[in-house]
Amino acid sequence: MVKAINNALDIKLNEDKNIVIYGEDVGVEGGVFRVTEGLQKKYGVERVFDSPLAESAIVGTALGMAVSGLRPIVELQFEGFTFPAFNQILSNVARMQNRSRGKYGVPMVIRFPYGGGVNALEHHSDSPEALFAHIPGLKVVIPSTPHDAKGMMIAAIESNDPVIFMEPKRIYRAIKQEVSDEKFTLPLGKARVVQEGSDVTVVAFGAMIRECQKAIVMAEENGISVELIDLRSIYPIDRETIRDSVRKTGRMIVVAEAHESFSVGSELIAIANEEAFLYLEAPPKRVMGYDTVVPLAQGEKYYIISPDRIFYEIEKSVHF
Amino acid sequence: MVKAINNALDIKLNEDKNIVIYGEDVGVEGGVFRVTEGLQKKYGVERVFDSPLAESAIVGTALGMAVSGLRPIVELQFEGFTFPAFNQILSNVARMQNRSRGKYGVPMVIRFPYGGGVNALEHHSDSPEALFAHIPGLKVVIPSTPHDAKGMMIAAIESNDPVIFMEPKRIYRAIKQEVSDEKFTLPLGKARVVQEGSDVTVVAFGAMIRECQKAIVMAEENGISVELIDLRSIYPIDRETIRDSVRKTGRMIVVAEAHESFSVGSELIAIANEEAFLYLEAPPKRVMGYDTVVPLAQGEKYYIISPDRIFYEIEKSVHF
Amino acid sequence: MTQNDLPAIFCDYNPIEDKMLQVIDNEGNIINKELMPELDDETIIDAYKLMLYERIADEKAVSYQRQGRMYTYTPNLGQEAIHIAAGMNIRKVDWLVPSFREMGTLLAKGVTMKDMFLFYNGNEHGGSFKNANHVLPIAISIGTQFQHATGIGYSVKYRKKDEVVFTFIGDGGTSEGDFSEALNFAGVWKVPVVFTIQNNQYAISVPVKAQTNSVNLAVKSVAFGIPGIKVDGNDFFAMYLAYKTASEYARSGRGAVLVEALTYRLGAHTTSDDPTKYRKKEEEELWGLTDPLIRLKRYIESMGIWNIDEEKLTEEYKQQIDEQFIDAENNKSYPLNDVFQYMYTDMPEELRRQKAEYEQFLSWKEKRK
Amino acid sequence: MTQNDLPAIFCDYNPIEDKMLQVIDNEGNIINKELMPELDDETIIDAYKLMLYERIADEKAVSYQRQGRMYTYTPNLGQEAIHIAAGMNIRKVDWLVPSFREMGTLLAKGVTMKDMFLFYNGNEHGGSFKNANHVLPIAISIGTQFQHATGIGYSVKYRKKDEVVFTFIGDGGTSEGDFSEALNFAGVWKVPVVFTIQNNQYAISVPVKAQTNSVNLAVKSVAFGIPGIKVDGNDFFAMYLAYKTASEYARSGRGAVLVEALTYRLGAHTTSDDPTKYRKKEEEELWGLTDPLIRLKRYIESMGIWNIDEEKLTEEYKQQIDEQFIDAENNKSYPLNDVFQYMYTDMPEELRRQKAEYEQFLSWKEKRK
Ligand SMILES: Cc1ncc(C[n+]2csc(CCOP(=O)(O)OP(=O)(O)O)c2C)c(N)n1
Ligand SMILES: Cc1ncc(C[n+]2csc(CCOP(=O)(O)OP(=O)(O)O)c2C)c(N)n1
Ligand SMILES: [Mg+2]
Ligand SMILES: [Mg+2]
Repeated sequence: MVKAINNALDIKLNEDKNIVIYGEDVGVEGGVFRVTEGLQKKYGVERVFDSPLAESAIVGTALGMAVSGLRPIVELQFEGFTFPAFNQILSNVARMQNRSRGKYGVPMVIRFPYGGGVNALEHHSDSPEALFAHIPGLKVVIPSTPHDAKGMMIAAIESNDPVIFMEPKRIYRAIKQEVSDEKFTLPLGKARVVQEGSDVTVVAFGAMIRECQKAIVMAEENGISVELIDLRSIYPIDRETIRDSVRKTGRMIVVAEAHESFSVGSELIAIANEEAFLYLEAPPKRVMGYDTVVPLAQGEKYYIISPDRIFYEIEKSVHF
Repeated sequence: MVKAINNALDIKLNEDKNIVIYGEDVGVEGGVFRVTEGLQKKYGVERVFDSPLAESAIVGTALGMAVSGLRPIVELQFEGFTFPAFNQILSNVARMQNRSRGKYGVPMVIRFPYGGGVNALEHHSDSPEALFAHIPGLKVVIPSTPHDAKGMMIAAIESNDPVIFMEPKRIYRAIKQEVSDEKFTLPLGKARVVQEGSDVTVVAFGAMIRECQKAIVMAEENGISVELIDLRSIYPIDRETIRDSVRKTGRMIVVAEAHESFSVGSELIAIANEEAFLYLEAPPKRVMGYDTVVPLAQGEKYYIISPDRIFYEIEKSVHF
Repeated sequence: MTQNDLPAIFCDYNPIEDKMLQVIDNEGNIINKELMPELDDETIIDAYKLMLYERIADEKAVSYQRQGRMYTYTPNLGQEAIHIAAGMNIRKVDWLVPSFREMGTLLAKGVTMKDMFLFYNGNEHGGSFKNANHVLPIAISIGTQFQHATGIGYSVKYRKKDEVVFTFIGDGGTSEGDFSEALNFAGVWKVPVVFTIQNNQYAISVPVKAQTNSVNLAVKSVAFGIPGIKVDGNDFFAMYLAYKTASEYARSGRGAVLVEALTYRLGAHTTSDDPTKYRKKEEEELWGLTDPLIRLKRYIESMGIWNIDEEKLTEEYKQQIDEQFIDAENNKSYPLNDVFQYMYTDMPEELRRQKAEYEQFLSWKEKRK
Repeated sequence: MTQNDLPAIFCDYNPIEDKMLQVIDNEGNIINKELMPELDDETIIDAYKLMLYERIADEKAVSYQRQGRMYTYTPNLGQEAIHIAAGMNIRKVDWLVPSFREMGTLLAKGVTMKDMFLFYNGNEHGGSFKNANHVLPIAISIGTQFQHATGIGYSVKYRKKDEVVFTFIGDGGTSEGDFSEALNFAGVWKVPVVFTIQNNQYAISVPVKAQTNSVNLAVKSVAFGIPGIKVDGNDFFAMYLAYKTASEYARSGRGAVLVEALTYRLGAHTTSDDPTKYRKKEEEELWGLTDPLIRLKRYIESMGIWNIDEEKLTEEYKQQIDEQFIDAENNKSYPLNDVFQYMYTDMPEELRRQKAEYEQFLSWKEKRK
């Protein structure tokens, strides 16, 4: 996935002089995960550069660039370090277009790695997508494969609205997939039906897709047919795909790493109710993180959602 | 409500030397809404004082005070200005106790006015409760009456966990109620059944309680019996009260000012499903703000939830 | 120019020594002849007229608000010299990234009073400043605008444009982390931005002494390696000189500048504020003696070039402003669509659905009548 | 003492003039005799031993990590003089609000290597530093800790305690808004806090030149009205003097102090970092010449008081550290309850429910086997 994103950035940098990339360590170093590796060399220090260590200013200055003709792409080093920039994101990035009644668009991408399962220190394992998705004016997207990462990143850069692009660091290098070198885009706001099924709908995104796929193998061995949806876009959320699937299966399980309360899981259950109430045969269920800090490495096993946990919930739902 | 909160602060300041109050304009001026009026005069500038204009430091220094024996109460001037402090709240206030394995408690209250309907400029009409409620380690509470405000504030100050205390500014002075001068507390985490009913459960909080009550009058005129729950605590959320009510009525409507996606409404629908799935007779429904910035005064009429809108949804639910 | 390529005033008025740039005194007498900007009489008189216009517009706004015809408003009274001096140095191509207390500069950039009134009347269309080129909407979240200005500066430099960015903040705003971060980035990036601190002595009720322990606010520039200067903000000529020098410096590619304009908010913080709660009448009166309009008028009179019928002009201005206000007041159309329209460049399904739901409610309501 | 009650070194080494406090040179020769702190030979030798211990513990930690026996670790190599000098000036009652690169000071406050290893082994019980009085856990969100320190300072002052707060940040951290806000509050509140910037030249890969345009980092104190001083951070005696003076200043009620300790991170940023990506070997070698241990050892030798069998001591230390590591490594118990237990003082129903659900899953899993 790292390569796919790097390739997407490369394609767009090459295509559009107004694109600049910056953030902590993205220049010389190419990012702590090497997502921007080689880009400074190729496009120069004015277009790909290291910023001082201040997330609010990284985002705040990017807004200034975006309203004055550039299309900045900024990296925040980890999800846990997006919060110093939270005010700029919520108060200005998300709102400038509305505030200026369309006079100033905000074509910018804020990208950062997120999620657990990498034995990290605190603030390096969180999944804050719900916090961003609740902010009106943002698009919030999360790829689950290298292919999607590339197509969605190019779409995000080409979007005239600000996009929060969250990268599941756990699968940065875990999923091998041939991705075309050509330019292509995927529409933001559209979920993907990863696999069709009839008994239960599983909705997930990011690193959880792979875990769900493992669970589905177990389910199939037990004669359960699962429809797997990769949400891809947290906001706007693809109601239609959820609706169609839940109306078909009558059951829904949401798998996500974040704290379950006030989460994407909550939202999806609300949507299932609003869109498919009469079709529901079992209560939609969240298989998500606790309302606790993500534990450090030794305790993370309890927090991380394993395929058998997902299978357990699938089975419970089907036998409700 | 302003008076009731002032009285709660007064009682606690008088009782406990370790309590200090600060924030922008809370000292000499007594706060832009006069919630801390007279307290500096009574308790001195070392205990009630104006801080420089920097929300992150207001909260960050309060954390330092809290871990070293004080019990700070800080005011952030409006909900829209809580976000510069978001990182301190999420990364430290909410986590210090867990991070230090209980060595350092964080007994502090962060209070601020929130909500719309006051013809204000931007950033002065928002309802960000879901953002705080999604953060593990915080308690998030909202009173809807002067009586509750007093009892909840005293409980919040006495809590050994950090409390986000959100004050519905629209009803700061709108609801007249005799409140005892004595000290009393209300347990945080408990909802209140404002009125019992059998056809539909309406869950609301803050300034929306009053609007719901008006809607209920309309419903009653139409022969609909409504159970009204004042959530009071957003986190922890009172599942039990929701469950009991929804199991009884089979219907739920959530009324809240915030953007509906990824909101308290979503969470309550998830809870209704998890706790009362087999009892549901109509899809639980959110009557909430749009996923848009709260419009300025001229457009706010479209955004604000009116009693007839609530009644309309009550009727729809009952006739589902 | 000095050794470091720094314009002389930045050396002569080094904020570390807490010096303040002044050209005329309270009586309008020149006290620093060699610093007097070369302005012809007409321009000086025009400056006075602009300041007068701002003052009248401001008074009018306060009175409309008192009449209940407008919502909360932030008065500019006493800070006009800063705004007009900036306005006279800001070009059409230059950028203005405002805070919420620089009406005269907004006007100079082509913002209309009508739009301002519409904004304070609760309509975003006023706040978009659509008629004004390179002006951002008012920033309410204090400090954030400084970062936007730095970013625009980068963009100007990157695109090799001859544009300067002007931005403003209050004394209170200097305590926000965003202020420091913005100046730090500006220092590293060497962007063409003129940062102004309007030190009007108060952040709502909090005096600047309770805001920071630094000797003055201009000195904060030292922390970020950019030149800073403290200027008498009620002295039009000093402000003019500061802005002329600062914007030339910025245009020449040498980087950003921090200007502290020492002034006093003679009015209330906003129309909901009551300054008697936190400051003494004597203090207000003392500062009243430094009133920028009076000072400039005295200067003009002492030069024998005063040719204005101020009473008549005042009436004219009042009428013009009234017209714009009425225009704004009559513009009360706020279609439902305006709530949804501008959130995204293409409206997502979620918003369409929410809007449609509301329309269903409206038609139910209509039917019930 | 000078006029302003400022200790002389703060005047003599005014950061505005970019001066740096030094006592010995790279060869261990005294270059500023009058500044040499009055320390008896034993104390000086102890200081060396502490620095040696830190260095060995640090090397050990890096090697455990390389062996896959520990997760990410942040090396201290080259910065020991700062840590030990601070450690020798911090008292039991004083507070330590650490960043993530001051191992020697943590040890001085009573934190055990075992706990540190446990922490880097992925267990919060290590990070709580439960055996150490008045030490906060490591702050990872950069800049936030400075605000905590200021708050503790207020609390100390409010409760009229004789306690000083020591806190640390890196050169990169000075760009965060929280840094500036914290110093600004400290200036206004005049709190007893000794703020240290460990300027080790890099923030991961970003050199300090790309971090700020200010002449040095100590000068940032000017923006907040607190005294600042730049010190040779690899000169134990200079650091000792700086901390002694700063903590006395703070204790005397005169307020906070900012110390910039100029040093160099000889190792990697963390064990996942590869410095060859962004810096030259020659640069590392040049800085290697200023190695604080070598300098102090040369001084001690030149004074003819060297009495250490360094090889033997090294072996001893290694063994001690190994023992602590093994202790930590064996402590792999992490009950499920630890995830939930410490979030609130009384566990809310929501957490009980979530825990119970997981336990149900576990028993299902057990049964399936
Ligand atoms: C981030 C933020 N915090 C708080 C406020 C509320 N507020 C509005 S104006 C003001 C005082 C501003 O003082 P100053 O910066 O001196 O500007 P002035 O009003 O004097 O022009 C405050 C606290 C805000 N708008 N933004
Ligand atoms: C708010 C925040 N942003 C980003 C990071 C990621 N990060 C960890 S260390 C580091 C560099 C710190 O450099 P410096 O302050 O010089 O300290 P040093 O590591 O050199 O001791 C960064 C960017 C962080 N921990 N916190
Ligand atoms: Mg002010
Ligand atoms: Mg560093």
